Amino acid sequence: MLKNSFIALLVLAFGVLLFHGVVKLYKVPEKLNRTAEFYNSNEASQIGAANVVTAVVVTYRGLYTLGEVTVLFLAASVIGFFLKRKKKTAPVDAKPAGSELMTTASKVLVPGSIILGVYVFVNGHLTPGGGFQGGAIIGTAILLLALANPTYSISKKVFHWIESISGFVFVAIGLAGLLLAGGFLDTRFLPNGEMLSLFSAGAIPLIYSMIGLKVGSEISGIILELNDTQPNQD
Amino acid sequence: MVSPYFLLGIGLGLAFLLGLLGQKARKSSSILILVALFSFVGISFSWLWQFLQENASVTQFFSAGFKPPFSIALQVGLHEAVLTSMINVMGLFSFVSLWRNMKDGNEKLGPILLILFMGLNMLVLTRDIFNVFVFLEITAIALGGLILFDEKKHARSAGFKYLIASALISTIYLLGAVLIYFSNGSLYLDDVMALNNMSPMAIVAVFLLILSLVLELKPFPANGWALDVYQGANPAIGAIVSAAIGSTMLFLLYKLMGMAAFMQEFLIAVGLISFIASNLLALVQKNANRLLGYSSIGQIGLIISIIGLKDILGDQFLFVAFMILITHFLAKAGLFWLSAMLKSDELKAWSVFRKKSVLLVLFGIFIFALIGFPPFPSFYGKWTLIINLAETHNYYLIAAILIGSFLEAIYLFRWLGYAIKVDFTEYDEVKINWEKLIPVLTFGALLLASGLYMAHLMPGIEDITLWPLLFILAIYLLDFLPAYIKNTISIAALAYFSFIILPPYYEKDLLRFIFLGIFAIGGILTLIAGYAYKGKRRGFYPVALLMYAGLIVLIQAETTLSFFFGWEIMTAGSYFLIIRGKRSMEHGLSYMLFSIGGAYAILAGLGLTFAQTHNIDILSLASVTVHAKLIFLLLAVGFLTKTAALGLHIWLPGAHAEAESDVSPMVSAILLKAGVFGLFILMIAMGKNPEVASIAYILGWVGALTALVGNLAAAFQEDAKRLLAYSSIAQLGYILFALAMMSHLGWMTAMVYSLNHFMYKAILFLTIGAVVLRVGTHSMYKMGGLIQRMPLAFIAVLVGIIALSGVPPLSGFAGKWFFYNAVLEKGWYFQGAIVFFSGIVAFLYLFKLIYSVFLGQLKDNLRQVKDISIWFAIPIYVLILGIMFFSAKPEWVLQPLSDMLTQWYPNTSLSFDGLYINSNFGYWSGTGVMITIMIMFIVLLLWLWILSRKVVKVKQFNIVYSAEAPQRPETTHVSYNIFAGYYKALGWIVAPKISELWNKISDFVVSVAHFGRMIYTGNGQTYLVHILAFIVVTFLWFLN
Amino acid sequence: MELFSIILLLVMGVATIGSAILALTTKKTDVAILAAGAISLFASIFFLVLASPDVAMTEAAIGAGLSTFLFFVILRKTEQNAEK
Amino acid sequence: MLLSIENIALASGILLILIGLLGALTNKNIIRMIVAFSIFDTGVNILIVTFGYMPGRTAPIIDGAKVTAQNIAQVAIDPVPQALVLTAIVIGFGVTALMLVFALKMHEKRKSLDINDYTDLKW
Repeated sequence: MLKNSFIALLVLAFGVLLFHGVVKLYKVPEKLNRTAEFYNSNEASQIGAANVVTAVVVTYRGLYTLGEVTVLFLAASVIGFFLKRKKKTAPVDAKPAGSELMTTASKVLVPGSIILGVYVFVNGHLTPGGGFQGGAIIGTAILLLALANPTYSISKKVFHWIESISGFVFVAIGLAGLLLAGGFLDTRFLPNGEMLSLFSAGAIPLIYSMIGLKVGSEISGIILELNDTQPNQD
Repeated sequence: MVSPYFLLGIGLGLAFLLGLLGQKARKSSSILILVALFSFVGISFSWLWQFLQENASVTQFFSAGFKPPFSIALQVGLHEAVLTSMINVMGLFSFVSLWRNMKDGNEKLGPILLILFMGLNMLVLTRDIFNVFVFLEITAIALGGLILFDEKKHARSAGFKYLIASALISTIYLLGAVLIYFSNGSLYLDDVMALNNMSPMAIVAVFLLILSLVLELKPFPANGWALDVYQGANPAIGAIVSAAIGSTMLFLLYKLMGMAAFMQEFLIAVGLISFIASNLLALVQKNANRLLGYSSIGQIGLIISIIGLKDILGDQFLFVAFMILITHFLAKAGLFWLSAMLKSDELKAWSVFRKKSVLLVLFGIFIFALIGFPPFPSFYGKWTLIINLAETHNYYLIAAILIGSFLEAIYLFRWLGYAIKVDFTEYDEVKINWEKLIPVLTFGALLLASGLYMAHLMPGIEDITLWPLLFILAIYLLDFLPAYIKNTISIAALAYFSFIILPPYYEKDLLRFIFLGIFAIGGILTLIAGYAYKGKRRGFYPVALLMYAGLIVLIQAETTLSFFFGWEIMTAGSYFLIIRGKRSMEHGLSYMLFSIGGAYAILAGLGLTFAQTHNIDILSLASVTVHAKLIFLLLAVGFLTKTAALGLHIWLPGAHAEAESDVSPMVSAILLKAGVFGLFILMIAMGKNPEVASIAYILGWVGALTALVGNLAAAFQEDAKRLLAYSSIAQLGYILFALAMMSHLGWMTAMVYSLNHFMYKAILFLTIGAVVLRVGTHSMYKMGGLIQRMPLAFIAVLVGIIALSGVPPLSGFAGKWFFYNAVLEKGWYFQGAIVFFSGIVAFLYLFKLIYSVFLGQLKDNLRQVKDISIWFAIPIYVLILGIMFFSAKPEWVLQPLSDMLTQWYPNTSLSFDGLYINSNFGYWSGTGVMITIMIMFIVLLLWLWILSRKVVKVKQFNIVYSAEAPQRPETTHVSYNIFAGYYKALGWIVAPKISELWNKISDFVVSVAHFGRMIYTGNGQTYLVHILAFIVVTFLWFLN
Repeated sequence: MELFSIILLLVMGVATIGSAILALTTKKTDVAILAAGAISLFASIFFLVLASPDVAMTEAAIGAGLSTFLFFVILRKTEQNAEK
Repeated sequence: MLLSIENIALASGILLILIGLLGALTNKNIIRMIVAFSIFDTGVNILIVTFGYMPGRTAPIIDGAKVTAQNIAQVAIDPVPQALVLTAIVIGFGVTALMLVFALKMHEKRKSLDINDYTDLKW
C-alpha cells in the first residue's frame, strides 16, 4: 500500500534523523556524573538505604514516586469506574467454579504471593523492588484468587479503605518531612538506623509499605471489579 | 511564603481520602473539593500579594531537604504566582461549571479535576526537567479521564485521538529529558540554563524538549487531535484545555526556552504559521466549539511566536505576552462556558443569547477582547507588540500578525453578527443555571476590569478616556428604563461634556474645536430625534454613546496610542449602531472588516512612525523621515476606509442606507468626519515633508474619481437612503480632493465642505429617515406627491439639496467658490474638470430625490400619512438655521478658519474685507448674494402666485390610470429609472466591478480555507502521521 | 561471564525484535498481545543484564504481567460486547 | 567492539521504538495500536537504561560484600536513569490502561475497533 510505505519511510526518516545523531554522540561513560557521584557516595550516610535507586526514587526525587502513585490512582479510578458492571444486569452466579487444581493451587499460592509482595515492598530499601512491584505481586495474588474461586466474595470496601488511607498516609509522611525535617518527602524525620537492617533508611520502609498497600489494593480493586461473577457490593 | 508542597499535600491527600467517603457522600465530597480548590486560590494569591506588595524575592523550595540537582526544586516567583493564580481561579470556576456533571454517579470526576489542576500548578512551579514529564502525563491522564466522563456524542473518539497524540509527544519529551541528563548530569533547569556552551548532545536534548512542548501547544498542521477534542468534548472541558492547560504549556515553553535561545526563530515561524493558518481555516467553520478550537490554536500560536520574540521585544516582552495571554485566558474560557449553556453547537444557535441580554453583552465583550479592541488588555498587548516589532524592523512579522488578526476578526465578527441578528426561533432556549452563569460573569467582569485598569496604567492614555467608558457601562445598567429617559440622560451627558471640554479648545486648537463641535452638537441634535422612538430601545444608548466617546477621544488624543484607542472605540460603537438596522447584518460585517483592515493599516503606520521617532506624541508624525511614503500610504489607506474612498467604499451604501432613521445621520454626517479628521492630521504631517508630494497627488486623483463615481451611482438609485449614501461617498471625495491640493485654499475648501456636509447631510438623512418612518419604505417610487402631506419635510429637503448642490445663496456655494479658486491656483485642471462634471451629476440625483419623493402623484396608501415627527423636525430646523446663518454671514466662520490654516500655509491669496472675500481670481460676498437671491426669489414667488390663480385644478385619478389599479408601483412612477439614458452612456463607470473584485478575493480565501482543512481527516492515525511529519520536517530544518 | 551476557543478550535481542515483528504482522490480536508481553519479559532480562534489577522487576510485574492481563480483559470485553 | 552489551541493547531498543511506531501508525485495530504503543514505550525504556549502563559495573545496591558504602561510587552504575525508567514504566502503564478503557468505551457505542470508523469529527 502506498500510504503504508510512505508511513514506513517517514518512520525510517524519523529514526535516522533522531538516533543517528544520538548514537553518534553517545559515549559509554567512564565515570559517574556529578549527580550520580553524589548519590552513590553520600546516600549511605545521608539516607541509609542499601538500595540507592530506592533512596533516589523515594527520598531525593520522591516527587517522581508521588507522581507515579497519582498516575496509578487516576488510572485505577477511571478503569474501576468504567469497567464496573452495571448493577441491574448483574447475574449473581454466571460462571462455573474454578477447577479443582486451580482451587488447590491457589490455596498454596495466594498466601505465598501475598507474603512475597509484602516482603518485596517492605524490603524495598534493601533489595531490588519496592512498593510498585510488591503491590503488583499482591494484585496478582488476588487475581489468582479470583480465578480460582469465582464465587468467592471479598468486600471491595476493605480495599477502598486500605487504598485511601495508605495514599493519605503517604502524603502525610511527605508533609511530615516538610514540617519535621528538611523538606517535602524528606524521610529523615525518622532515624536512619543501621544500614542493611529492616528498620533503617528513615521513613522509606514506611513509605514503600504505604505505596505497596495502595498499589496492591488498587490493582486488586480493579481485578475484583473486572471479575464478572463478583456481585456488586457497594 | 507558603510552601508550594502544600498544594501537593492538599490536592493528593484529599483526592486519596475521598475514596473513604464512597458514592453516597457525593455532596460533601464535592464541597470538600471546592474547599481544596479555594485553598489553591488562596495559596497562589498569597504569593501574588507577597510579590506585588511586599517585594518578596524569588524562592525555590527543595524537596527532601537537599539542594538541586540532587533533589527537586519548586520555584515561586512573580511569574509563577501570576500563572498559578490564573490556573487556580480557572480550576475553581471549572469545578463550579461542572457542578451538575458531578451528580450522575460521576463521583470520580471531582478528584480527577482536582488532580488535574494540582498537576498544572506543579508544571508551572517545578524546575526539574523530568518532573515536568511526570506532571505532563498526570495532566494528560486526568484530562483523558475527564473527557471519558463526558456524555457528548463523539467525546470518546476525540479523547482517544488526544491520548495517542499526547503519548507520542510525551515520549519525545521523555527522550529529551533523559538526553539532558546524560549530556550534563543534571535535570535541574537552572543548571542547564547556566551552561555556557552546550554539548551537541545537550542541543539535541533541548531541541527535543522544546519540540515536544510546541507539539503540546498544537502547532499547525500537527493539531487535528486538538481540534477534535475541542469539538467533541464538553465545552466546559474545552475551557480547561484552552485556557488553563494552554496557559500552563505556554508558561512551560517560556520557562524551558531559557535553555534554547537557538530555537527562537523556530518558535516565531511555527507560531505565526499556526496563527495565520488556523484563523484562515476557521473562516469556513460552522461548529461553534470547533471554531473556538481554531481560534484558541491561533491565539496560542501568536503567543508562541511572542515567546520566540523574547530577545527582540526586550523589556516589553513580558508585558506583551501577558496582555495577550490574559485576554486569551479570560475570553476563551468565557466563550467556552457560554457554549456550554447551549444545546446546539451551530454558530447560529448563539442567537438565543439575544433573549438574555447579559449573556449577549458578555459574548460581545469576549469577541472584542479577542480581536484586540480597547479597552481590553490585548489592545495594549498588540499595540506594544507592533510598535516594538517596527522598532526592530521586523516588518514581515507585523504583516503576518496583522493578516492573522484580520482573518480572526472576520469569523469572530460574523459570529457575533449571527448572535445579534439571526432568527433564533428554531433553537432551544438557554436555561441559565447559576453554576453556569457565575463563571462567565466573573470572567467577563475580570476582563473588563483588567482592561480598564491597564488603561489607567498605560502611559499615553489620558485618564479622561476612561470616564466615558464607565459612564457607558452605567447607561447599560439603566437599559431597563424607557427610551425617553435614557435619551435625556444621553443628551445631558453630551451637553455637559461639550460645556466642560469644548470651550477651551476655541483658543487652544480651532481645528479640534470644529471637529469636536461637529461631534458634540451633531450628537445632541441627532439624539433629539431619538425621542420619536417609543419603548425601551434596548442597547441603543450604550453603543451610540460608545461611538461618541470614541470620536471625542480621537479628537482629543495627544498621543498616537490614544488616537488609535479612540479610533477603535468609535469603530466598535458605530458597528453596533449600524447592525441595529433590519437588513444591515452583512453591511455591518463588511463595515467592520474594512474598518479593522483600515485600523491595522493605521496601526502599522503608527508603529513604523514610532520606530524612528521613539515618541508617541501625535505631532511626531511630522518628523518621519525613513519609509515616509509607506507610512503615509498606510495611514491614508486607514483613514480612507472610514471616508469610503473609491475602492474602499463598498461597505458604505448598505451600512448607511439600512441603518435606523436617526442612525443614518449619525454615521453619515458625523462619523465620516472622523476619517476627515484623520486625513487632516495626516496631511498636516505630510505637508512638512516634500518627499511625499506624490502621495498627495495620488490622493487627489482618488478623491476626484470617488466624487465622480459616487455621484453617478447616486443618480441611478431608487432607494432614497442609498442615494444619500452614495452622495456622501462623493462628498467625501470632494473633501479628499481638496485636502490633497495641500494649499490654503484647498484646505479652506475641505473645511467648508466638512462643515456643510455635516449640516446638509444631517438634514437630508434626518428628513428622509423621518419620511421613511412614516411611509414604511426606502423606495422612492413607492412615494411621490408627499409635498401635500409633508410640507415640513419638503422644505427641509429643498434647503438641503440647494445647499448640497452648491448654488447660491446657500452655503454650498461657498464650498464651490473656494473649490474653483483652489483648483485654478493649484493647476489641477483635469482632475478639477472631473470633479466639476460630477458636480453636475449631483443635480441629477438631487432632482430625482425631491421629485420622486415630494412631487408627482400621491400614492393611494399614503393619502392619510402625517408629516414628519416633531422630534425629527426640531433638529432638522435647527440645522437649517445653521445653514442659513452660515450662508448669510459666511465670513464669521471663514475668517477664523482662514487664520487657523495660515499656521500651515502662511502665504495665501485669500483676504477678508468686510462683507467681501477676495482671492486672486475674484471676490464674493455671502451676505450680498443672499440678499440678491432672496429678492429675486420673492419677486418670482409673487409672480407665480399671480399666475397660479388662473390654473385649473385636475383630480389625480383623471390622468394617472383609468380603471386599473397599479400592480407594480415602479411602473407608474414617472421618475422610476428616470436616468436610464444616462445609465446606458455612463453606467460602466459605476458597474460594481469593485464589489466583484472584493467578492473574488473573499471567494478565493474561502476556497483556500476549504481546501486547507481537508488535512484534518478525522482519523487519529493520520493525526499521528502529521505529528511525525512535523517532527521530521523540523529536524530537517535544524540540520541545515 | 561477559561473553555469556553478550550471547544471552543477542538471543534476547533477536527474540525481542522477532516478537515485535510478530506483534505487528499477526492477524490475531491476542497473539499480538502475547507478543507484547513477551517483549516486556525479554526487556526485563535486558534490564537485569544492564545492572538494573529494580527496573527489571517493575517491567516484569507491570509491563509483562499487569499490562498483558489488562489487554486480555479489554479484548474479552469487546468480544462479549460484539456478541450481544 | 560492535557486539558489546550496550550496542546490542541500543540496537534492540531503537528497533523496538521504530517497529512500535510503525505499528501505531499502520495498524487499523485500536487495541493493536495500543499494543504497538506499549512496544514503543518498552523500546524507549531499554534505550534509557542502556544509556545509563557502564560496562563492568553492578547495580547500585549495597550488599555489604561486593558493594559497600565505601566503594559504591567506583563499582556501581548511575541510579538516576533507573529511577527515571521506573517512573516511566508505571506512567506508561497508566496511559496504556486509560487508552484501553477508551477503546472499550468506543467499542461499546459503535461495535467497531477500526480507527477508520471514528472520523465523525473532522475539518
